[in-house]
Formats: sequence, C-alpha cells, structure tokens
Amino acid sequence: MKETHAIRRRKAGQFMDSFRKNRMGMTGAIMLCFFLIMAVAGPLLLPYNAMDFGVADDVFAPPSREHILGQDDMGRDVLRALISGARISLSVGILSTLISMVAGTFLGIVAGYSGGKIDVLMMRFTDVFLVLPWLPLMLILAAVLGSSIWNIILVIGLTSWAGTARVVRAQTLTVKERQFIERARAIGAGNGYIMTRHILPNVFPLVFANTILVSAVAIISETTLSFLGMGDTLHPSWGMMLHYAFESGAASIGAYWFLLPPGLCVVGVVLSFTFLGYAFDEILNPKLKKR
Amino acid sequence: MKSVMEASALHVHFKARGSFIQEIFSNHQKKVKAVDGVNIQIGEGEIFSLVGESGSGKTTVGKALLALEHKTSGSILFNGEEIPSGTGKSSRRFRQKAQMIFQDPYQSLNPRDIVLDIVGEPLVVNNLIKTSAEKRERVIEALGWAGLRPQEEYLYRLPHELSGGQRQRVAIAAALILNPQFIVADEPVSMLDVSIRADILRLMVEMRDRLGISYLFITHDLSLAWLISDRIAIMYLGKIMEIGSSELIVGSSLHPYTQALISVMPLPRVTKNKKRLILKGETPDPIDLPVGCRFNPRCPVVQDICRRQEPELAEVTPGHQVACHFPKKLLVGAP
Amino acid sequence: MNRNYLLKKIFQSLITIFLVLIINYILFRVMPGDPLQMLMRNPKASGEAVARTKALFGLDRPWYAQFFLYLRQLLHGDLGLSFLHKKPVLEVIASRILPTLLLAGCAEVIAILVGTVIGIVSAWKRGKKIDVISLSFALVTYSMPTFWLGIVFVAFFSVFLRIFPTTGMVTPGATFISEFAHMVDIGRHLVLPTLTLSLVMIGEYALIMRNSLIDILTEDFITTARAKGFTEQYVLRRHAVPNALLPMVTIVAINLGLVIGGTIQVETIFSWPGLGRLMYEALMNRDYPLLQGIFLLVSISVIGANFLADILYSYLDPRVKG
Amino acid sequence: KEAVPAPAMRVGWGVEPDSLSPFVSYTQAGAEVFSLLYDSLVNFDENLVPQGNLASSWSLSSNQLEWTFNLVEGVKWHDGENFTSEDVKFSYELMMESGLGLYSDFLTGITEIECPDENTVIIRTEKPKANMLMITAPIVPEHIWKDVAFEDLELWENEHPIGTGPFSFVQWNSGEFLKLKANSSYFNGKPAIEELIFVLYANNDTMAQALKTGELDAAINMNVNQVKALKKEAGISVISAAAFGFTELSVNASLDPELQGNSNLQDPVVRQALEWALDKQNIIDVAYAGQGIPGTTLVPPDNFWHYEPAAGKKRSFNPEKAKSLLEAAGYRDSNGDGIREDGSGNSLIFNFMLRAKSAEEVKAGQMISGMLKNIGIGTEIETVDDGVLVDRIYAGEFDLFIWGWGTDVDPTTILAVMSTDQIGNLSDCNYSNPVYDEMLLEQSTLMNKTERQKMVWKMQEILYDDAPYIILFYDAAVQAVRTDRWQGWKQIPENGPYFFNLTSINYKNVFPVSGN
Amino acid sequence: MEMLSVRNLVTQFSIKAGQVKAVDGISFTLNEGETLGLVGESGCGKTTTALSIAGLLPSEGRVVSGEILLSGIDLLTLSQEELRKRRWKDISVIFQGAMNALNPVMKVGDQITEVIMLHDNKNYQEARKQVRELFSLVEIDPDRIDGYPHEFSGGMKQRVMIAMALACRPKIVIGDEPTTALDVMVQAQILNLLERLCRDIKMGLLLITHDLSVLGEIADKVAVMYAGKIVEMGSTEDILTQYRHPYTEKLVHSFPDIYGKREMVSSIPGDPPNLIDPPSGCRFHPRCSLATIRCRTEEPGYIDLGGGHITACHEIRGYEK
Ligand SMILES: Nc1ncnc2c1ncn2[C@@H]1O[C@H](COP(=O)(O)OP(=O)(O)OP(=O)(O)O)[C@@H](O)[C@H]1O
Ligand SMILES: Nc1ncnc2c1ncn2[C@@H]1O[C@H](COP(=O)(O)OP(=O)(O)OP(=O)(O)O)[C@@H](O)[C@H]1O
Ligand SMILES: [Mg+2]
Ligand SMILES: [Mg+2]
Repeated sequence: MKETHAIRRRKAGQFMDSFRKNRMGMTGAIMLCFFLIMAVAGPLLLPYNAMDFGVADDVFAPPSREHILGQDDMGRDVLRALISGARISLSVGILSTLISMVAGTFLGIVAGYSGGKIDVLMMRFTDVFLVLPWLPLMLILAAVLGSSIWNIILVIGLTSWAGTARVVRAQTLTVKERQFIERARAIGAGNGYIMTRHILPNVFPLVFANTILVSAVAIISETTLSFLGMGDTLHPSWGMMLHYAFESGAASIGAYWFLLPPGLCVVGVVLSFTFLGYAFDEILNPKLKKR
Repeated sequence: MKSVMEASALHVHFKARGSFIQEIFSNHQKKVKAVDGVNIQIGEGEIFSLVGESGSGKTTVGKALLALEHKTSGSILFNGEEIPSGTGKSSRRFRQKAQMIFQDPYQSLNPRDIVLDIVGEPLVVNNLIKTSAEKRERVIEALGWAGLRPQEEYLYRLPHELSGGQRQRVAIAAALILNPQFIVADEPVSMLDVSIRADILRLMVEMRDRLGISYLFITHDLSLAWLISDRIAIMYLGKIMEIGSSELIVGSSLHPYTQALISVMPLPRVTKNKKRLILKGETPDPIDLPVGCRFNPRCPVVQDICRRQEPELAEVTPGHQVACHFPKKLLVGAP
Repeated sequence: MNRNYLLKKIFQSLITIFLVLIINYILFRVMPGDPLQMLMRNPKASGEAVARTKALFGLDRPWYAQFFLYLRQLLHGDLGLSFLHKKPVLEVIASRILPTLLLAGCAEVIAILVGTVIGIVSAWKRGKKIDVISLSFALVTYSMPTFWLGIVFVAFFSVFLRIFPTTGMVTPGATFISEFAHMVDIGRHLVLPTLTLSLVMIGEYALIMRNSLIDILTEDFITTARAKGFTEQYVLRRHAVPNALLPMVTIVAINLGLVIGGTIQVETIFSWPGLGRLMYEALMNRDYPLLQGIFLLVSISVIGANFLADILYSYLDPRVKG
Repeated sequence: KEAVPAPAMRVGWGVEPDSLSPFVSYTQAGAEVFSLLYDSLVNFDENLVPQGNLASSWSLSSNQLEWTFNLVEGVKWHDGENFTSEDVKFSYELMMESGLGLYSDFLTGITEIECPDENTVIIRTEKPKANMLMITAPIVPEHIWKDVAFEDLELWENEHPIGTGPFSFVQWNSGEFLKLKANSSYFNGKPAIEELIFVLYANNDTMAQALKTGELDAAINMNVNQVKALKKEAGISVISAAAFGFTELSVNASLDPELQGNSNLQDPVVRQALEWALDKQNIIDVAYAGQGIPGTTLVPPDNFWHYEPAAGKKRSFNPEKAKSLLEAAGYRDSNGDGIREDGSGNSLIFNFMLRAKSAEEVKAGQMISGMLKNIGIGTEIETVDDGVLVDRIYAGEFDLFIWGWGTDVDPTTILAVMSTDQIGNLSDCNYSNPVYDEMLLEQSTLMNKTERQKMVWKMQEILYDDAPYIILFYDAAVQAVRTDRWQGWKQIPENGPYFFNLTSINYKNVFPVSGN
Repeated sequence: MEMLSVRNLVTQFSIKAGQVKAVDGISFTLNEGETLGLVGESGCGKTTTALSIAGLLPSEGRVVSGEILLSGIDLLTLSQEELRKRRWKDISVIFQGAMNALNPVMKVGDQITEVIMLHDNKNYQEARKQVRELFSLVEIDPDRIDGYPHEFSGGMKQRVMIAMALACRPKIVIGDEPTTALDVMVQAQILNLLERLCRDIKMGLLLITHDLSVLGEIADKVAVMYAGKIVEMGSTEDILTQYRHPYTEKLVHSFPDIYGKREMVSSIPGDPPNLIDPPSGCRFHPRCSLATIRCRTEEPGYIDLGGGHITACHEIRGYEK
C-alpha cells in the first residue's frame, strides 16, 4: 500500500501548503509548539516538586536571579510551577476534548444518519446539555465525582460534547444526502459500514476544526473550575495557580509575578488553539474557500 | 424475450411532510404518490428507457426495482422471483445481480476514497474477496471493462483528480465488478459535458452487447433515450403515459404529452420557426393529483371525460401502449 | 408566522423542558453531602426537630414520591423552599434576578454589536490588515479566562487608575439625591463587569459573523446585487448582512447558557449581587431547592430564548417552514 | 465623593448573617449584628469580664440557685415601646423551649424565670450555673415575637428587627449590604457612627482593594497574606489578632470496631507521633503567612481557662522523637518503601481530607503530608467540599482531616465537643472517655473559679495526652481599619480583634477623625 | 446598428498555480435586437466573457487588454463609479441558476424595485407599478410581487430574473445559461419568452450556453468558443450546417437528431486543455483528428468565409462547402 501512503502524503502536503500561508495558523502552531515543548521537556530541565515549600521569607518573594519569576504563596518557584502546570493544562485540554469529540461525533452521526424518532430524541437530549447552565453543571459534576484530575477531564468532556454533536449532526445530514451514500447502500453496505467508512471520514475535517476550538474551551473550563476551587490540588494546573494566587490575595498585595504568568500562559495556549482552529476552519471548510 | 425485471402495479407513496398537528393527531396522512401504478418488463439484454420531467417519479421507480426504496404495493419480479427486501442472504445475492449508476459522478464517489477502494467496495461489502491482491486484480479487470486504461494509472487516484467522464467510468466499473445482470442507470450523462456523453452511452451499449446486461435507463432527454434504447416509457406524475419502441415513441407518438415533449426538444439544426406545442402552466403538485387524467389541466386536446375518468394504459398497436382517451397524432414538431 | 411551525417548536421545547426536569432532579439526588445536614444548621437539633424539618421539605418520602411532589409543586409555580434562605426559592431568585439581567443583558448587547461589527468588517476586508487586527483582538479576548480578566481589570482600573469602583452594584448604603444619581452610580459600577463579560464573548460572535458573511458573499445573489449597480456598502447592508445574521440568531440564544457561566465568575470577582453568585453560594451550601430552581429557570430561559430565536429566525428567513 | 451623609462607616466582610432572627442564625456575623441591634442582660467589657448591660446589677442567693437581675430603667425599643422584665422572661423561655439559635445552649439548667416587677427578673436553676454571667443572648421584644407562631419560629425572617441596641435596622440587601443607623435614644449614649454599613465581598482580594481605594473604612475577614502588604499603607491599621478559635488536625480516634477508619490511629502513640512530626511554626509561616500561634489545647491562650502543657510534656517539632516513638511501638518500615507498617504488615497510610473551600488548609495539609512522610507515615490527600467531608465524618470513613472551631469566653461549649454523647453530632474525631465526660458535667456547676479552672485544665491535659486533635495553631483574625477616617479603635481583649470579639465596644466608641 | 463591440478581449485569473488565460483575445459584435449565441464546452471561458463585459469579475480576475465598446464608449476606460452607475441600465445579466441568484430573504418584488429606484430615480410606489407590469410581461401573476423566492418554481424564478434584467430597459441582456437545470418544457417556455422580448423590445441578447441545440431555436448568430478563443462564428445556419472548424463539427455531432439518422453521436476524444499552460499553435490540435505539424506550432488566423462566417483553422480545405 505504498501508493496509499503517497496519496496521504500528497494530501497532507497540500494541506501544509495552505497552512503555511495562513498567518494566524502558523502563529498558533508556533505558540502551541512552544507550550508543548514546555510541557514535555520543561520538567526535565526544571523539575518541580509541589511539596518543595519554602520558609517564611520565601512566601511571595519577588523575582530574583535564583527565581526568575519569583516565588509563590508557599515559597515555591513560580517558573517551575508554571512549567509543570503546562503539562496538566494541556493534558486536561486534550484528553477532555477527546472524550467530547468521541461522544459528540458518535451521537451526532447516529442521530443525523438515523433520522426520525431517534434523531428527535437524541437531539432533545443534546439540547438539555446545551441549555443547562454549563459552568454550574460542571461544578456540580465535579462535586459529585470529586476533584481528581481524571474527574476534571471527565467532567469537561461530559459537558462539552453537545456542541460537537450538533455540528456533526448538521454535517452528517448534508453528507447523508450525497449520492455516494446511496451508492454504498445500493451495493449492499449496512448502516454501520456506511457510518464508519463514508460518513465519518467526510464529517471529520470539519469536526477537527471544531475539536480544536473545543480544546480551547476545555482549557478555559479547567482553569475556571480550578479557579473556583474544583481543581486537583496535587496536580497544580495554571488554573490552580490562579486559584491560589487569588485566594492568597496576590492581586491586592501586588504579587503580579504570581498572578500574571499563569494567566498569560492560559491565554497563550487557548489562543494558540483558537488560532489553529480558526486556520483549520479556513482551510478545511469548503464554505470559506476563496471564490 | 425472457424478462429479467418485471414490475406490475408498482406503487411507491411517500408520506407528505404534512403539518405538525396532522402528523401527531391524524391518521389521514397526505401522500406523495411518486409512483402510482407502474407496469414494466425489461427483457434480457434490453435497454429500457424511462423518460419524464423532473419529479415524475423516474428515480423512484429505479430505486424501487433495486429494493432501495420501499414499495407501497405491487410486485417486482427479478428473474421470475419476488425481490427480497431485508438484508438477508437472498438480498445479498440480489444486490450483486442488480446494480445502479447514479446521475452525478461528482457526488456519487466518496471524495476521500481512492479508485481502488471505490471500485473494490462492492467486493468488500459482500465479503467476496479474501486478500487485497485479489481485490486489486478484480478492480483492474473492471476498470478495463469500463475503458480506463492503463488501469494501474487510475488505481490510486482520488475522484477530484479525474475528469467527469473518467469518474462516471469509475462508477460504471464499480457497478460492473459484481457481474450484474441488471443495471439501473439514473441519468448517467446528464451532468456530463456533451462532448463526453457519447463515450459513456457507447460504453453502456457495448456492455449490453458483450455481457448481456439489461438496463433501465432513466433520462429526461428523450433524444438520448431514442438514441440508445430498445423501448421507451414516458412518465408523467408517477404514471406511465406511453410505452413503445424508440421508433414508435419518437416517430409516431400518440399521447399529447409525448408529442409536446418531442415538439419542444432542442435539435442541432435551425428550428427558429418550428411549430412547437408548449404546454401552459406547470406540473401539478403530486400531493393533489387532478381528478381524471392527470395530464388534463395541461392537455391541449382535453375533453370532458378526461376530467372525470382516468384512462388506462392500453395497447393501441402491437408493442405500443398509450394511456389516453383520445390517442392520435397532432400536427406538431418537425422543422 | 406559521402556526404549525410554532406548535412544533413548542412541542420540542416542552420535551426538552421535561428532560431538563428529570436530569435536574437526578443531578441533585446524586450530589454528595446530606441535605439535611446542611438544612439543620443547628447541630444539636432534637430528633423531633429533624423529623419536622424533613417533613417540611418533603425529605421523608421515597425518592419517586419526592419527584412527583416536585412536579406537582412546579405546576403550581412552587419551586420549594430554599434550605439556606428558608424562603420560597422563587422569592430568593426574584430578589437577585434583576442585577444579573442588567449585567448579562448589557454584556450580551455589547458583545453582539461589537462582535457583529468586527465580523462584518473582517469578512468584508478579508485578508487585509484590518481583518487580521480586529480578528486577532477578538480572538485574544476570547482566549482569556473571564475571572482573570476581571482581576486584572480591578487591579488596573480600580486600584491603579481609580476610575471605577472595585465591587458591588451600588455604593453600599448610600442615599442618593436623585434617581438619576442612583442610575449614574449603578452605571459606574456596571462598567467593569460588563466589559469583562462582553470581551470574552466578542470573539465567538465575530468569528461566526465573519464565516457566515464570507459564505454569503460567495453566493450568486450577491453577484447579482453587484451587477445591479449598487455600491458595495449597499450590497453588504441590504443583501449580505441580513442573510449572514441568520446563524447569529441561533448562536446568541444558545449562548445564553454560557453567559450564566460567565456571570458566576464576574459576579464573584466584582461581588455583583446576582444570580450567578447566588448559584455559586447555593452550590457551596447544598441548597438543592434553590439550585434546582435556578437551573430550571436558566434552562427554561435558554429554551425560551431558543424558541424566540426560532420565531425570529422564521421571521427573518421566509424559507423556514413548519 | 458620593452623596453620603457623614459620618457613615462602611465595613467589608466576607460572610453575611444567614438570618436576622436570633432563632435562625448560627453564624458569627449574625451574632455580631445581634450585639448591635439587641442588648443582653450582661455583656463583656474590654477585658471580656462580664458587666451589666440591660441589667444594672444582680445578686445570687446563698444556695447559688437563684439569680436576681435588676434592670436599667426607661429603656425603650427602637419602635418606642417600653422594655420590661417580661421581655427578658419571654426571650429566655422562647429560646429554651424551641432549642433554636446560638444561645439556647447557654440557658441549660434554668428551671424558672419570674418577673416580680417591671424592672426585676429572677432566674432559678437546678444546679449552680457557672456560666450564668456569660449569657449574651439577645433580648427580643415580646410585643413583636408573641405573634410569631411557635411552629413558624424557624422560618420567620425577622425582616425588620426591633431591638434596644445601640444601632437600629435600616436595610438589608442580602448579597450586598446591611445598613444600620445609630440609635439616637440609646440608654448608654448614641454612637458616633451615624450609619453603619456592612458590605459583603465575594472575595477578600477585592475587599482589600476597596479598603485601599477608600471605598471601605474597615475590613473584617481579610486574607492572612494581606497583613504585610497593608502594613505599608498609610492611614490603615491592620492587625493580626488572636481570634477566638483554633485549627486542628483531627484524627479518627474511634474505638468502635464498626467504624471505617484506619485502626492504627486508635493507638495514642501514633497520634502523638503525628504531632511530634509537625513543624507548626513552618506551617503557619508558609501556609498562613505567619499569622497564628502554634497550638496545644482546645482553649486558646490569653483565656483564663487555657491550659499549657509543661515544658517537659509539650510536644514540639522533633521528627527524631516521632520516629523513635514509632519504632518502639513496633511500627517499622519492613519492606523498604519508606512507609512504616504495623505488626501485621499494614502500611501506615492514612486518608487525609482537606477542605477545598480553604486554600490555607489545603496548603497546610500538603505541608503536613510532607512532614509525615519524613517520619514514614503516608497520606492520601483528598480535597473535598464540606458536604462530602461532613458525610464522611458521620459515616466514620476518614482518618485525618483539617478543620477548625470557634470558641467562646466560657470553655464549656468547646470542651463538650469531645464528650461521648457528641459522637454522631458535634464530635468529629469520635473521641470517647467516660472520665472526661463526667468532668465536663461537673465543671459547669463549680461556682468557684479556681476550682473550676483546675478541673478544666485537667480535662485539657487528658485530651492533650490522648491527642484526638492535634491543635495546629490558634487562628489569627486579620482585620484592618482606616485610622485616617475613624479613631478610637480598640483591640479586645488586649491584642484581640477589632471586630468579632464578642463585644460591640468599637462600634459604640470610635469617632470620626476631625475634619473628615 | 452595432451596439456592443468586443475587441481582442483578454481576461486572466491569477491563482496559485499561475495565470489562467480564461479569455484569450476574442472579438465579436452584437447588433440591436440581435441574439448572439456563445457556445462551448464547460470551462472554455463563456462565463468569464460575460463577467468581463458586465464588469463583474471576481477580485482575482482581470481584463488584461482589449476593448469593450458599448454604443461607442469603452467600458474598460470608465471609473468604477461610472461603471457602477451604468450597470443594469446598459447591460443586465440573467445568471446561471436563478435559484441562487435571488436573495432568499427578500421579496422578489423588492429585489426588482430596488434596482428601478436606483437607476430610474423613481419612488417606491412607481417602481412597484412598473414591477407589476414587468411581471405581466414575463407572464407571472402581478399579485405575486410580494412572494419570496422559495415560493416560486424554478421556471418562475427564471422569469423573475428576466423581469429583473429588463427592469431598466437595458441595451444588452446577457443570459448566462438561463435555461440549464430547467425541464425541457419550461426551457421552451423561457426561450419563447426571450425570443419574443428580443423582437418586441429590440434589445441585444448575448446568450451563453453549452447546449448548441438550444441556439437553433433562438440565435441569429453563433460564436463557438474553445479554450478561451472563438474558433468559429457565423449565422446560426452557417454554424449548424456549414461548419468549417473540426471542433464545431464534433460539437454539432454530439447532439442526437431525432429527425436524422439514429446513429451513435460522436464524442471529442481527450481532455479539455489546461488554460494556465494552453497547447501551442491551434489549441484544439491535441484533440483534432486532422491536426498537422503546422497546427501544433502555428496559431491559425481567422479566415473569412463570407457573410460574417469566420473560422480559425489551418485545415479548412479538408471540408467541402
Ligand atoms: N424520500 C422521499 N420522500 C418524500 N417524497 C419523495 C421522496 N423521494 C421522492 N419524493 C417525491 O416523489 C416524486 C418523484 O421523485 P423522483 O425523484 O422519483 O423524480 P424523478 O423523476 O427522478 O425526478 P428528477 O428528474 O428530478 O430526478 C417527487 O415529487 C419527489 O418530491
Ligand atoms: N475565479 C476564478 N479563479 C480562477 N480560475 C477561474 C475562475 N473563474 C473561472 N476560472 C477558470 O477560467 C476558465 C473559464 O471559466 P468560465 O467559468 O468562464 O467557463 P464556462 O465556459 O462558463 O464554463 P461552464 O460551462 O462550466 O460555466 C476555466 O478554466 C475556469 O477554471
Ligand atoms: Mg431522478
Ligand atoms: Mg459558465
């Protein structure tokens, strides 16, 4: 199947060409790479131990040669905490998006493809998740499940699939009307086969762009949950850092080195995902193709 | 001639998307009578054309014959046996014997699949092959039949890397790969540029000649039907108005609708002062069919009886059936 | 307006509301923390008192009976008693709803207006500098955690510049010479929270408007309109934008649920006395009836907003049929 | 800047009263407000010594069972009605009968109340009642409360409280602010604060900001970290005062075999080892920004009843000592994983719950976890919200957690927490000791202060030895006031807080800085 | 009288892969009341020609050279603003696919009134009156003036488009495949209507189509385009029966003639040329059965066959007149 690979490469090549020309997309990619490297390699260079508390004078010590970004509310190095937070924030963002993507895609395709009563019921069910206030719903689920990092991932995944399901369903409805679906049925293909072999691959590109935007939202959600105290204290994410910054009054005592960097990091990562999602949408969404 | 496919009193009705209240509270559903009592027989090696305006029910007949659309009533015999409906074993066998070619080669091929997978898909779906080498072999064979040579050059192409004609050939190859006996070709050339139509039509005729495949050729272009088919049926609002050999239909049609169709058909000659029979108005709503002959509101020679009684399809001359109370030749057409 | 369409939408909304009711109910049954514990703030209550309180809140019946009780009360417009406030839930909510409406309303309006304008400008000038700049601005603000933006705003505008008050909706306890002075005072307090809440929403609206407009601008009828000799502005205003606005209608309605999430954060940062904070407090105190009430209210308003959006949509888009 | 009639004082706080009814409220904020709106028979002076309030004088019968209170004459309710002894009788009886409110506990032991005339109240008790003069229960007006049906008492909101106190009620926008105004006809003289406005802050960071910008004149529940920063601000006096309370590491000391906790915690040696392992000062420094005093027993220092273990007995930070204690008791790390095992090979790994609500406690918990690791004790930290924690405590499914208590001037309430009959109720460490239980009952009847002190000390010593609680530290109340606006602020008692100090002295005594 | 005269029009699109030479030096004239048919396979540049004349090229397209004279004024020299004012008044367009050419959320009547109000300075009421007249002209019930496009059938929408095109009495109407996608019967109705209007209103009609057969019914003259060039032009009669160019021949023979012999129609072998890098010499040579070496290298000029019949082919001698 060498040729198939060649085709994949060719398609990927075309995609990369368009991508490289997309300024926002490239900015996003570079930013994301930066954060990915930070998350993967950072802890090797500047390991962080959440239990590495300082003494009285270390608490909120401003930036110094030793601690470039100063020290936090427990006298730990902010830079190291930031680096270790990258790992948490990114994994939460990516994993919860995965859950939401799988659930949303599955429900969207099944609802859109099946139509009729199944569709109506599934979509009403989806609506419920769209109309329930999202943040409190997450807070409640987090309270129900307890705030371990895995639960946070689950909670974000479980509350964010509805949007994806809608997008996927809408897309499925248009793909379903394409003749190649009819053709597949004519040669005797079953529903499962059609959904996985024909609908999914054609729905996926748009889902993909959407997914990246969902990751952005997931990271913000994690930050918000943590900020409101529903995070995992043992795995301090940027949101958790902000929570502690705020709880310990970093803003009012002027410890900007503890308040700004995690916030900026969140903005950076989310922005990189947003830019990427925007760029993929530009490239993959046929509606946005230039005339 | 032995008939391969035979439909009698075929009805296909669709639920009209009525009002919401009706849908919930009422049993009296309005219906779109897309196919409303159609009888056709298609002989072995015959090209049978179904001609009619948009919405007349041509595609629905084609799909019903392939069990892709649920028939409301009537019988469909394939090789003398009622066609299976479910997804059982006999249904599988039937699917392999009866195939379909679609109108739009841009739409009917999955844009993300390569030719090898598209053409080989019927084999995979029906578990007819074991190895990918076998698949490749059979695909190459089918591409050859469809006139895509050298085959290897096409195997790994994506649909958008093919011209329209090539795409339609790929679709045909995919239909041929299972050695079908009967193919429904639903407007296979209407989306193609005139300059390549002929190739596809010729290919179909060639396959009939070589492999003895029977076709139901669906088209809105009477001249194409005339060109390649043995017999033609003219459809109007779910019913067949006239059936006969190509020559009879074009040369001595008896139904005013057929005659009108022929008279307005564009021809590659100067026809500026041709006498045309242009029907007034538009095709009625298939949900609210007119009483009597369904053509009566537009008929140029309508009589009282036409508004009361629906004419049956009746043989006027051998092999020429018409559904009209007053079948006769009007003086129209011919430049 | 098509009556059929209306009925269908009402029916759908009712199904959704019913599902919301069930999920809402289940959600609060599985929450940890014994409600009674929270309810009886008097830790030394006698067994008799506990039983009395249980009965008062219907907690002594089996769960299904509680559900039907709940439904029956709902039909009578009774959302129960707040555990925490010991007042009818509806009353508690009513006392907090106006500030939230004010805040969320202002923020939505600003976000929609600014987002739409940015979307239009950047779609129209696609690829030009102004597109990149305005879109980047919208996306950057979109990427900010709401609470963080709020904190930064307080630090900058209230503490550093001292031009806006840090918190609250009015200067607490102040007596005002006139109603106008009162309004001005509320206005000053409103600026920062509104700004925070709207900034994070602008990006989404801008992006949707932009994509939708770009899509519309490729349509044939736009070429027709140009061919008719209209100016670009006229084509944009009269033909492109009305069509491009259609998806916005739906999105705005759906977003209402998100806005509530945003108000929780903003109201916490700015001590805004609204529903968001009430909800957060209720959550922290396991005030089930109150939470349930707010959830129901919010869900129904979102469903209602969606319903209105559907009607508006069918009004704006004559193609929509029943 | 705004049109506010001076002198108005705005006080920021982080929690508001849960109700304005003394029968419904159980919060400190509620008590603070009641002390402003209402008067009690007696209250405390600057040194927390009881003094007369509505009672001008009192006497105790020789059998120590009958108290006679003489009331101040001419006191009027805020609505102009006359205050009489019947109001006192009515209030006390309602509290005793309903058992509702923060104050009803103080009234146990009272058998009869009599009003021989308008200005005299006689209270009879079953046994001598040592805390009779600690009762600060608000006296509510009978003419209003008599109309409240007994069953409705729990729901009656008391939306517009009428009291006799130094301030009268103006307005409460729940979630926003609570506004009071000076009672111009207060029998003890009108306060200088014309309008007193408590402003609710959803977070104490903005509260600090508001104090700095001058939107507030005082702030009550400040963050410990803000002490340092606010000290630098001119015109602001920030204090970190000994509050009435402590924070403890609670250990599931239950002896009940049915309970789910780790059985190794039933061994007092293990519990003591925990304490030896903790560097309390370091915890205070890092997790609490240095605000707090390392703790020993349930009754805070500076209190007459406080017992301080002798130097030889006191467990201070000494991990080596902890290790050797554990070694001696047979807890050794036999499998080399850094965690000790007991005789039957069960690891000393304890579940450790922290309240998500309190950032400081979570921080402290993490530090404790690290310190325990040092002596070979493992912890599994879980951050939970209060609802979960309470559930788990009642189910007995816990080993360790951190929480705190607020205390009174009188030691009975806090000591009662450890009594056996509070298991399943107030007790959150399931401690049980019959000797202790008996002493608890007895001390409350000892009218001789020295005698009673001895017994209370003994009780604290028992607890210290058994270590069901490891008192981490005595809380610091961080409060700040703008001294450039108001003067005359007093810490009560000495080094105590400005607010929430069981008295309303500051509200009555501060006055505006002239020219403001 | 000569109304529109296009001379050496060259239009190109700039895309990533290079310059698409969509229209490469075409010239023709259109007289008052005359119908010129422009025919050719898909992608040969018909629509581009129309858009160039109407000044509606998308941003990546550009008229490189040539003249478009309308009543003697070169449209290409006019400023954007002047051009805009003349649009629809001088040249109106009936677009391919009327279903998409009408604004779906605007009443059809309003879509016509707005253009009348703009160009004829009429007020709304006057304009509406005129629209009702136009509706009668194209045989639509004037009472449907307040309907929305989706309430109309395909044929009626096409009529609305025609009414719109006629609203300002333009000198020239360009019809870009106005009947494709319509049923034969409706197509006949529309063609009949156009024929009548040309006759009555004396407008020039440039009818673009890929269906040669419809031109027999309506066109006075036909220009056959191939790969951005006009390869043959003449009266309809000349083109359909006296064709000289091999491409024209193949094209004519692609259509079955039910009054002729029932034999298989022909097809044109090979693929349409790439317009970024078109074939050298005669652009048709790779697909032409008569091609010689000369055809491959030398571009043929027009040969005047008399009576306005011109063709561009080296091998014209291969045909007997
Ligand atoms: N799935 C369906 N549900 C409801 N109505 C349908 C459905 N499929 C077809 N119809 C209706 O049945 C009638 C016949 O449709 P059909 O597609 O068979 O026509 P056709 O002759 O093939 O037309 P065309 O030339 O446009 O393809 C039409 O009125 C159509 O609207
Ligand atoms: N916007 C564009 N950008 C790039 N190339 C274009 C553009 N528009 C048209 N083309 C190219 O210009 C050539 C001529 O296109 P045009 O649309 O004029 O053809 P046409 O003859 O109208 O075809 P059809 O019959 O399909 O409408 C084609 O090769 C096409 O690919
Ligand atoms: Mg069809
Ligand atoms: Mg075109």
